[in-house]
Amino acid sequence: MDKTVAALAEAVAPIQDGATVMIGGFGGSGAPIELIHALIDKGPKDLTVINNNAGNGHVGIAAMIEQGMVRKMICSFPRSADPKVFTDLYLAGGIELELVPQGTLAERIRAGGAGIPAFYTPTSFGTDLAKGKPVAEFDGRQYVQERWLKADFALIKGELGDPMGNLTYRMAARNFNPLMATAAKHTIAQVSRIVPPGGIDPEQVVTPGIFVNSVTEAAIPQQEEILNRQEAVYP
Amino acid sequence: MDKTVAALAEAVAPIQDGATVMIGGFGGSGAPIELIHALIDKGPKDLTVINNNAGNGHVGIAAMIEQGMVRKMICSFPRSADPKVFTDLYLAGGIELELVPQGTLAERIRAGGAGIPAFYTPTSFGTDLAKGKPVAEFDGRQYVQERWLKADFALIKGELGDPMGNLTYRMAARNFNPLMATAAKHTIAQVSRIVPPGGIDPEQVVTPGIFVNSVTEAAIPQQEEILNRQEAVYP
Amino acid sequence: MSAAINDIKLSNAQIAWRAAQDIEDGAYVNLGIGFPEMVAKFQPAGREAVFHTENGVLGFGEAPEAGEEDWDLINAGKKAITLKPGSTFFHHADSFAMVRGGHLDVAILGAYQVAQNGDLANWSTGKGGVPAVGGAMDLVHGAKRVAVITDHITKKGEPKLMAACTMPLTGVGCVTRVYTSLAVIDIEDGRFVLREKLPAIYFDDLQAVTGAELKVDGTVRDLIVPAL
Amino acid sequence: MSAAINDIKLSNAQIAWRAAQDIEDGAYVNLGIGFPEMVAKFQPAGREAVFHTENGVLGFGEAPEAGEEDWDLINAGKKAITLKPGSTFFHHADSFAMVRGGHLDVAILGAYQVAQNGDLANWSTGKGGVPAVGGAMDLVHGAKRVAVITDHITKKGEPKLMAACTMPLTGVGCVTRVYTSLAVIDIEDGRFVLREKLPAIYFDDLQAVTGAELKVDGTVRDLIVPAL
Repeated sequence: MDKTVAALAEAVAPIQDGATVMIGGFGGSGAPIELIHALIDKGPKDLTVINNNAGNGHVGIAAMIEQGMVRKMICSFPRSADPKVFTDLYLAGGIELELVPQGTLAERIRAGGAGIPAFYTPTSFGTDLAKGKPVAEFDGRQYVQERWLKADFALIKGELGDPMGNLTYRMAARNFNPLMATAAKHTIAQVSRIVPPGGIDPEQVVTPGIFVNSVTEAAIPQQEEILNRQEAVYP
Repeated sequence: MDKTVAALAEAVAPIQDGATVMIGGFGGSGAPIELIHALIDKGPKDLTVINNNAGNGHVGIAAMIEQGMVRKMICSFPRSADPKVFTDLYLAGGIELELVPQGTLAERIRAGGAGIPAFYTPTSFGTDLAKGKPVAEFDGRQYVQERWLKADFALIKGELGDPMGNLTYRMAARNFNPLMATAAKHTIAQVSRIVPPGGIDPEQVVTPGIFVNSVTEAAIPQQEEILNRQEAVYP
Repeated sequence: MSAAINDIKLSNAQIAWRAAQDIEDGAYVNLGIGFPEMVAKFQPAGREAVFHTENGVLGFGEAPEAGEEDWDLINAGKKAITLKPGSTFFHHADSFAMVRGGHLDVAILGAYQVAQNGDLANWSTGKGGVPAVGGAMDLVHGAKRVAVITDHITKKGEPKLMAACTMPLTGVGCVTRVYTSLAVIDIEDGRFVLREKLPAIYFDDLQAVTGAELKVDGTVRDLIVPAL
Repeated sequence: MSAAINDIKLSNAQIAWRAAQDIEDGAYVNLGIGFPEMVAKFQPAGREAVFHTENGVLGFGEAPEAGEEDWDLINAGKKAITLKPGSTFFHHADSFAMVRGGHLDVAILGAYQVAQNGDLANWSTGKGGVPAVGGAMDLVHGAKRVAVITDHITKKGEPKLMAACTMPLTGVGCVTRVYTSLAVIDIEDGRFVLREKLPAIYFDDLQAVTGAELKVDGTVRDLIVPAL
């Protein structure tokens, strides 16, 4: 079994117009910048993008939006230090937004990966974000029913990867990445280093390879935070 | 912060009659034999025990049952190489059984720890084990509603532990242990070795200390499988 | 006729061998406890499946030598296993996320009864005793392909392939292929469709020991397996 | 009167200091983005809380020196942090399992408005623009104790402690204590109960800038904080 793919372009090649794409990361931490930029090079349109945020500056997801690739964002916090690209387009009515509480977003993605079509959460009960959703009482407390969230593709960023697709993550860059890996039909990982099978201690694997379709090495990955401090623009 | 407790007896001291106790392990792998035997020494009665199985031979959970401590088992597979203690008592009407599919058992425990009071699963739909449970259709498929499972105490077995309560597990001994750690009001861990804070790489911690109340060292833990091959009996 | 069937029918090893031929290289596979575990031994040369055991291991290998067991490293049948390079450990909720979330390619299970609509009964005879279900009810609703391996008839000569199961169900409409001691049968649109049968058995005789109509849709191939 | 209040009221640092005094040694604490983050600086000597950030770190420490940032190691406000011995990483679902599952002892959040029944509004002014909620709606239904730190009144002098919130809610009946620039107020049985107030403000003046009745139940202590 060898899930490694030599080129970023090859890794993102299956992503077509209209796809729903989960993209890992919380702000810049764990954001698969190289995969996102490879996807911008390919240029599919009309995408639904699931991420905690809605981009920052003019790289990564912000650059995807700026290139007109994104029809809809599903996220919890579309504000950031410099969210101008999303903000301007949103206020102009050029992009849809589904706002989801952060823990509910994480749990919906986890449910998508785990075959749980719906679950109940106390989060958002009695708020505008629960409007139209079923509610139910359990043990005297009110809960909101939330549905699973799945995607056609997930773009994720790991630290180590092996040909089986096993992955580790670096510090808080873990965030949504392991969840999204489970919830997409096709999961594409970029890693800082590909090691041979057995090169990751079986107890230290965070994402087992069963959830991963392809692994590409991006040896010294870019950090969105640093790119934005350099006022980088992609492409 | 120091959650270490010197003696097994001290660790299990809070467990009183009538408590619901989750016990980690799948068969003997990951079974906290030393904690179970310390609990037998204390001898609380009328317990509800949650474990994948219902004991084997005359040690561990089987010994708890044999000592008349268990009112009810919640488990997926109360059969084993030598489940005579449970079997005899069950067939004599001396112990209750709530049978739960294994994946549903795991997910109910996870839900208990994660604040999810109910969820839907395809598992058991149309079977005797779904009788009396609400069903619902999502995307054209039928699902059964299952409730969270919580406990007063969890007895779990780790490999390394630190004074913050951070834990790792050894190989497949992980199984239900990390889930149960999250779903009990009071989680008691035995570990093979206590290391100082920082002695476990933050990325390799499987159970963060927030889920653990006390950690006791049982340096060379016993294996149920080996005890049973030796036809051991406790006490 | 039962006697004749017992003379020609496949052994469990041969049934397992036949099931193994349909497992693709790189497939993620869960094998039920007991007889289905034999399938792992018969992977065709050049193919390597990744085996999942619901107690939290992916990519395990064969049993260790006697005396070399590590009892922290077991499968769902509580038998000692070994690791292969690239194996991983995970907890039970993640393990059943793999199962329920549709990430396994194949699950192969034993059966008491299989119905023509894909219903499976394999966890309880319904006759009392201590009930035990394990992961079977999860597995039948998780894997992309749920296959059954089984003797075609019971020891008493009664059909195990039924119009409708009479024993308590494990899952509804979940089985897609049955490998029996006499035949390979797909379940399509609520019907048994015969794909392969032993050359030594006539269709009518096979039908006679099957509890529901065997549909034929295209060629029925000979079921040929090595001596095992 | 507003002018006088601005002369005597506590600074944000002083409000954060007061909130910090109620955090027990070893407590697991989540601090909201921005102003609430200041609470971490004012832990009493001899007490050490364990701080949780919802993006997946438990037990983090102070900000690194400028130039020493590792941008894989950030908090929910996307600021660089450092690790303390015994810290751990986990993914977002596990992180919010900690939150939603009731494992945090305290969450301290900012507020636009708090109602006497414990309702909180802190995520949207309801006036358009880009809405953003983050983890606030999860935090208010998770921690064992949900406290708010806030100016007692808005910049325009309007009450932030209300009979009922007029802005979109973050959570229903979730807040149990409010630390303001003038007072410490508990929420009990749908009422504001005054626990502490600045010695320099009369009860009636405090009531005048509070949007619902302040109940007194036992001693109202002086709210005394150090110069910060």
